[in-house]
Amino acid sequence: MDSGNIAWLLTSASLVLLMTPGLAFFYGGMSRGKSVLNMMMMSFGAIAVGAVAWVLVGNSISVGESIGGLFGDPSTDFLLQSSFVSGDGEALIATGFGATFAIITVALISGSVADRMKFSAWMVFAFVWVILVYSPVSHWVWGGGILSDGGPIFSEDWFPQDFAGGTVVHINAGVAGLVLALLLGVRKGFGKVPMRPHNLPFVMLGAALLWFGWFGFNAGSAFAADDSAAAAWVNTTTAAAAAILGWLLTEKIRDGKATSLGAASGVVAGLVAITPAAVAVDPWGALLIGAFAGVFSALAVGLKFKFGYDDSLDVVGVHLVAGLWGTVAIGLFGTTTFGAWDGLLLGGGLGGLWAQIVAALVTIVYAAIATLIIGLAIKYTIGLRVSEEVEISGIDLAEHGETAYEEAK
Amino acid sequence: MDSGNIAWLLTSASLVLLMTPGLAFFYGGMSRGKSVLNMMMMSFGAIAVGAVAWVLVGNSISVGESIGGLFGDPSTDFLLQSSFVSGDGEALIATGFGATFAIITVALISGSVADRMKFSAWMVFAFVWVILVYSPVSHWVWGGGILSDGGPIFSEDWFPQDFAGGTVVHINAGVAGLVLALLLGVRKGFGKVPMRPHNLPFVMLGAALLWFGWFGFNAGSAFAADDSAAAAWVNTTTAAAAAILGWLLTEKIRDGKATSLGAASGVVAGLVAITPAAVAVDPWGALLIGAFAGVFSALAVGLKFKFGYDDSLDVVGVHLVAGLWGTVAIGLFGTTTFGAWDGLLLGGGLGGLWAQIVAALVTIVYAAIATLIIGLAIKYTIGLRVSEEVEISGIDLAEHGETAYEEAK
Amino acid sequence: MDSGNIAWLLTSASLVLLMTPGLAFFYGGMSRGKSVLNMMMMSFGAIAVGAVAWVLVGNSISVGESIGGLFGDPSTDFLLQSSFVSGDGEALIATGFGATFAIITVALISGSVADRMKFSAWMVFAFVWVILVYSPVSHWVWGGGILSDGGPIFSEDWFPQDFAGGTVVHINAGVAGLVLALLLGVRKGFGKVPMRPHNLPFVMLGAALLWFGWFGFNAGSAFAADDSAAAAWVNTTTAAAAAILGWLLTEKIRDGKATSLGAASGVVAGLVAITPAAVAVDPWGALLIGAFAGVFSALAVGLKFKFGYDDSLDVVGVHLVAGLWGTVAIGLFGTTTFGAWDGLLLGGGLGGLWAQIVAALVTIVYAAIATLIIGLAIKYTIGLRVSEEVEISGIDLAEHGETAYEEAK
Amino acid sequence: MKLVTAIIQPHRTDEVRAALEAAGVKGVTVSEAAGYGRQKGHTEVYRGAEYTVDLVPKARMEVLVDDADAASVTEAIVSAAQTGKIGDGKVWTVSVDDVARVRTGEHGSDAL
Amino acid sequence: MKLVTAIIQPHRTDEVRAALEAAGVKGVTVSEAAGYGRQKGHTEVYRGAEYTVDLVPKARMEVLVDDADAASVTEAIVSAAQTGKIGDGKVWTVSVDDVARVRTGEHGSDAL
Amino acid sequence: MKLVTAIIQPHRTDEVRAALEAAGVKGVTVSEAAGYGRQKGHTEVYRGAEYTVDLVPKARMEVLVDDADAASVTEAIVSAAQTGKIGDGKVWTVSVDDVARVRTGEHGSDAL
Ligand SMILES: Nc1ncnc2c1ncn2[C@@H]1O[C@H](COP(=O)(O)OP(=O)(O)O)[C@@H](O)[C@H]1O
Ligand SMILES: Nc1ncnc2c1ncn2[C@@H]1O[C@H](COP(=O)(O)OP(=O)(O)O)[C@@H](O)[C@H]1O
Ligand SMILES: Nc1ncnc2c1ncn2[C@@H]1O[C@H](COP(=O)(O)OP(=O)(O)O)[C@@H](O)[C@H]1O
Repeated sequence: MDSGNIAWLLTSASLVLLMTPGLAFFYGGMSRGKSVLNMMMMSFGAIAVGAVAWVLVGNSISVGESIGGLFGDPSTDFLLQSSFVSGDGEALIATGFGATFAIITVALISGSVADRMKFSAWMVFAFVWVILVYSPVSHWVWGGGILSDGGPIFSEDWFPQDFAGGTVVHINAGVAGLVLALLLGVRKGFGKVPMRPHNLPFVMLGAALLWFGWFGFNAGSAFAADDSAAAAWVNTTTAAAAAILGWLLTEKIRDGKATSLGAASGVVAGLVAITPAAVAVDPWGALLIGAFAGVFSALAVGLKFKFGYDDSLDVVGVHLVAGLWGTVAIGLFGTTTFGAWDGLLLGGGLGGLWAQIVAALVTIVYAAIATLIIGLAIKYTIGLRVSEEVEISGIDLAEHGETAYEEAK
Repeated sequence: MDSGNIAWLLTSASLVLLMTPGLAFFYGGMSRGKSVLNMMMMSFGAIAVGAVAWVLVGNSISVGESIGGLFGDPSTDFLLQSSFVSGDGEALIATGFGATFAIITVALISGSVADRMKFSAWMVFAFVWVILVYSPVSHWVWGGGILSDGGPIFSEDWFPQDFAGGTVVHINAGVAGLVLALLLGVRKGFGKVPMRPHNLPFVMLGAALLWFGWFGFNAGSAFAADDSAAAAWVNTTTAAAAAILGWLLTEKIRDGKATSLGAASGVVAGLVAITPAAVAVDPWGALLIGAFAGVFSALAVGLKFKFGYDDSLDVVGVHLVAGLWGTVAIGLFGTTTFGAWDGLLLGGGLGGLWAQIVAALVTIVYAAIATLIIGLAIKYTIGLRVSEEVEISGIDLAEHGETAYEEAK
Repeated sequence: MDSGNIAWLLTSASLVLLMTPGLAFFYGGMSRGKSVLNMMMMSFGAIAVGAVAWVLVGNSISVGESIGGLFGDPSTDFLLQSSFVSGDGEALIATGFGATFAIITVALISGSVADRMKFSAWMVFAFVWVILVYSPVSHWVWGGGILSDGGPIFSEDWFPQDFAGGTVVHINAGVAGLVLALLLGVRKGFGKVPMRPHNLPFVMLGAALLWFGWFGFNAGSAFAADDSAAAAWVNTTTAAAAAILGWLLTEKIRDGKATSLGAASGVVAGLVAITPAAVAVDPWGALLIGAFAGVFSALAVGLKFKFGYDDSLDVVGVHLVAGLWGTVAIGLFGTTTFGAWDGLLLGGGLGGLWAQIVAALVTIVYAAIATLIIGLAIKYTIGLRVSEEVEISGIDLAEHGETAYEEAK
Repeated sequence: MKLVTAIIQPHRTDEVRAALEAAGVKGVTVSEAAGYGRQKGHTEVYRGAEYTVDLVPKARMEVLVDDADAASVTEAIVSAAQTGKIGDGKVWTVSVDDVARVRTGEHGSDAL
Repeated sequence: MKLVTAIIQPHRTDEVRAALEAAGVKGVTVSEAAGYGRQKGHTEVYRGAEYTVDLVPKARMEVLVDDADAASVTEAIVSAAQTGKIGDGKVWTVSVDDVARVRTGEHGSDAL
Repeated sequence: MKLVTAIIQPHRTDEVRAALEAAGVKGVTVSEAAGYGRQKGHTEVYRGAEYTVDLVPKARMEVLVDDADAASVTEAIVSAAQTGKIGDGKVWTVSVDDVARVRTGEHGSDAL
């Protein structure tokens, strides 16, 4: 037991837990005033069911004894009994740290279903998705499963690097968001009515809390207060700052104005992209990954209008696109200072790039199919979507019996 | 000196300090738009006078040389002179950690006096209450006083467990809130006019900051970055998540709708209940303590309308009720993995349950009498309550010369 | 490598990064509803260009090989290449910690230019100012430059103490704010129209996040989780609490009412004043420094109306005045418990006071001249100020194409 | 029919609504406004500076009534809203050509 | 000229605006209001307590029209805003002495 | 007496208030509104998508005046609010049957 490592893991887990309320503000501010509470409740609901699902079986499925590299035995650590009784602080706080990852990942999905998903359907979806999608995928990548370095697909030299969750978290959630958005259909007025953010300072607050929490997410993924953690911290900040600039410049050139929504989204895009690469690249790599993440996502958020899927708050445009870019970029800029192998541009050849692409594809395919099945099952039992009347008059009042703001009187 | 422990205590003390502004938002969002600033000023005022009172004599009264097990000698560490000159980092930051506990405890009380207490009366009350109520009670429980394991009331085997403040913080503040609410009387329109929260996102923000800070509160109460701290972290998250579900299900069944105010209140109820029990129970105990805390508090917040006391923002329904539940529940679910003795359901017998109940009762009686005396003294000198005209037109403008929001122009 | 120290530095750097979004709310809440986004974008923009400038050359200029005590060689650690390749965690996270200081310092300046500065001009200004003003001054004081104890001006016994940035951060930013405000001129309606804060809860939120982050700022400046860090934590809290009381009492006596804006500003004034002195004084010194910082700044914020400079959000009244007071107060209250020499009131003589005053003056002169040159260069190239029409109809819409809040519908 | 519009102190809204109900009025529309009249010129001190604040928040209430009730409704509002202090507000009456109830499409007095 | 004022359910605003455009109306002014009429007396449960909520949010729309169009515009609004439920609102018409367009200073019908 | 209502650009409020004071008007009521007229159809780009924004924020000002002053007050408002751009707004006048001052209960011109 190293008290410094435990101190940093306690701090990191606390920081990552804070990310989900941060997301509630990031998404809640972006939504309309009549659906902000529902948006926030999807995040708070994700915390509630995510934590309970994780404590019950999620942690076991993720890091328990592997069954064919596909998932951990759910009985290994049911209700964290074995972790707890062992009394080992580092193992215990690691289960807590894991819970916060499961929570934020499923919460991210809620951005694509704004204004129109039944709250009960969301709660069921989140609980099931953590168990059937998040936990197994995290087992593949971090629990010694099929996408790990010891796994069946990859060689000793070339295997996927995903330091803090490019595949497990962002590609996974991005694909799930796309599938749910397609299942739910577009909102009334989509592409015609502006649906502007009702409270941009809340979006900024959300972005700030996300960034702050992301230090726990990325630097905490070193599972120690060591050199790697420090490197992850520096790269994280560099990439996020560069992504703000990338996004704002893209807007300035295209639309003539740099928006605050762009700055907040740029923060998130940069953080997403550097997540898998946090220790795999040097600061110049982080600078490029961040800057291009800002540019790519700024361009990608417009696609939904072209293709007609209502990814309301840009889960696809930000998390899927920047998650893919960051995952693939390790294949280009990877270096062995703190990373596992050199990328293409550092003379390492194509092996890394290939491993990264394969890991991304496997995640995409599984997330799409599994989310589709869960979504369809809910659609044909309790139903996914609220009535049109509820959508127009506001989901907050209909589903939660509340409006966000009362007049001062 | 262990740098890991100091790192965690520095972090924990910072986290707990943040809880009081978090409370300002939790309470401020719940209040009406014309009294949100006053509500927040009671928290910020508590920080100011609480810290000064603690640095002057509170810390000495709490952990100074015991005078008959009742309180520490106030001169022991006046102005922290001896702690500071000793130059011992762990002792020094522990005094800071203690200050943040005194601050949040007195700030909690302000929820019961919303919209109608003179700001000057509040500032005097907070200063005196920290010195005469919080500091002695914390001496009894944590400073080797009458409610400690070495104290006069309890045996070597059976003594009260209060890891992070079920009695000292929540029962204490809950009782004080009830007494002050009774002294002040009900607000104009109480029970007739809705008085709905004016800004529910602020309530969510407050709950999020409280939860985040509570990691310092509970896991920091291990006073080290060790196995106990990790156990406290995991139990804290488990209980809070379960309490959200408990509260929301209660609402869904009773009123047909799960509210965001319920989710936010559920977070707090769960955290309150697990506070004394953070290391005394296993995760399944935490799950049950949390879930029932949500149910009990969701039912209890309606009582004020039945009995006619205007506990405006539910200090009694949440802190007193969940604080009592958590304190007593150790007597049921307590286990020796990290705790001191086994509870009733683990075959430990009734000894623990008895110790918990006695500690709760002693705290209730003292808090009630001492708060009553302080409150009456203020009532008959500078007065407790603002005029009816101020209450109707808004306490923010009358007491602070401000309104919270200005039109955009 | 000490994992406890790295854990605390990782935490501290994260905390200080959070201060700038905190500032965005502190300033944004104070501004009018039509310019809150621009206000916040100046902070987020400062994060973006500040981090990039620091990673590129700022860190080298600050702590690189000294060129005549004036600045570090910018090539020493270009793009953090040498820090990164060395792989030393403590050095690496120290560069990140440094970045967060550069960011917040330049962001502080934005308070004096509210409602009227071109966003492009701000971005250029911030980038250049970090490189040409912040980085060299931090080299003088903390990088072994001319204001360090080994420097050419001071003796072995008497040299300036600036633990966390009284000169480098607050006096520096305060003077720069004054110069920019003079260059830009007053806003339409200055001194006649109220221009009250549009959202005081946001101001409180900002103050809370600033305080929370300031623990990283002050206690993190020990660069270790040790006794000094603990002392800095305790003094920081004591001074901030005392400053709230100082400010509120001043208001109560002068205007009859204690305002929430006063409480929030008092927090910041107290934190500013204790920044240089965090370990140089004992708690009683911290109490006095804080209390007087509150009084002095409460009086100073009215000066702009007398002298006619539009320091819109009181960068001068709070940061320059309290920064000067804290810097000079070490000369009075300094003690060697954790500090370097005894101040005048502890029998140390005038040497310390003299060193503090000289350091402050050098900083003032350089910051004024360098900021003036940068400001003039921008004024006569891309221009500093938006048109009057934009100022009246709102800078948010004109410069960012957004309004902060949309009606609920 | 007549439309009676009242600009009153916001904290008198409840009293005025009660008075209207007592007077048998069946509906009211309320909105926010700000204004000045004799109340103009009030100065306040904030953060060490003195300002003239001229727009004071008010509540606007609108009541559609039959011609015969206009005078008594005006009196009811005036007496309920009165505090005797400057800024108490104004009540004015305008003739209405036609009123329609949206729910049923009825017109005239039946629509009130 | 006439001023037609409508108090309607907020979620019918888009439909009413479309109906007005179809009716050839060239401009509209919209604002927020709250009100009660027959809708009064609806109770709700919140946090374990029961309340009577009497002011329900409404949208106010004002349209200046020529005398000849007042009736048809009223009908257009009524049919677009109608849901048949209590709380659908009211539409009333008032005679206007004069209208001026600020941009040009024109008066009368030309200013519409 | 007359009620003069003006819908103007929000950033002209101060100028209009100054003009009203210069014209000897003793009180004004101000509120928020939004509207469209000729200004309709303006498109904007946000987050990569193009939208038609039709409701533009406006300020509403209401002034009660004696019959004789209605025309001059209208002109004062028009000239103070004019920028010459589309969206400048409208000013209209309605006859008022009665005005009461709440504070004193006075009626008619004395109540202005
Ligand atoms: N001539 C007016 N036209 C329109 N509104 C007015 C006029 N005079 C007063 N008001 C409204 O009535 C409110 C109260 O008026 P005020 O003159 O302050 O009170 P009093 O009538 O008691 O002198 C003002 O805030 C304003 O909204
Ligand atoms: N007499 C009235 N005067 C002014 N506004 C009214 C009046 N009656 C109703 N209203 C407005 O119309 C809205 C709907 O009226 P309501 O009576 O509920 O519907 P209905 O006409 O279908 O019975 C109310 O909320 C209120 O704003
Ligand atoms: N017919 C109308 N009825 C009610 N309000 C109108 C009407 N036409 C215009 N307005 C109001 O006047 C504002 C400005 O009108 P607009 O037609 O854009 O300017 P202009 O009169 O210069 O063409 C609109 O936003 C709307 O609030």
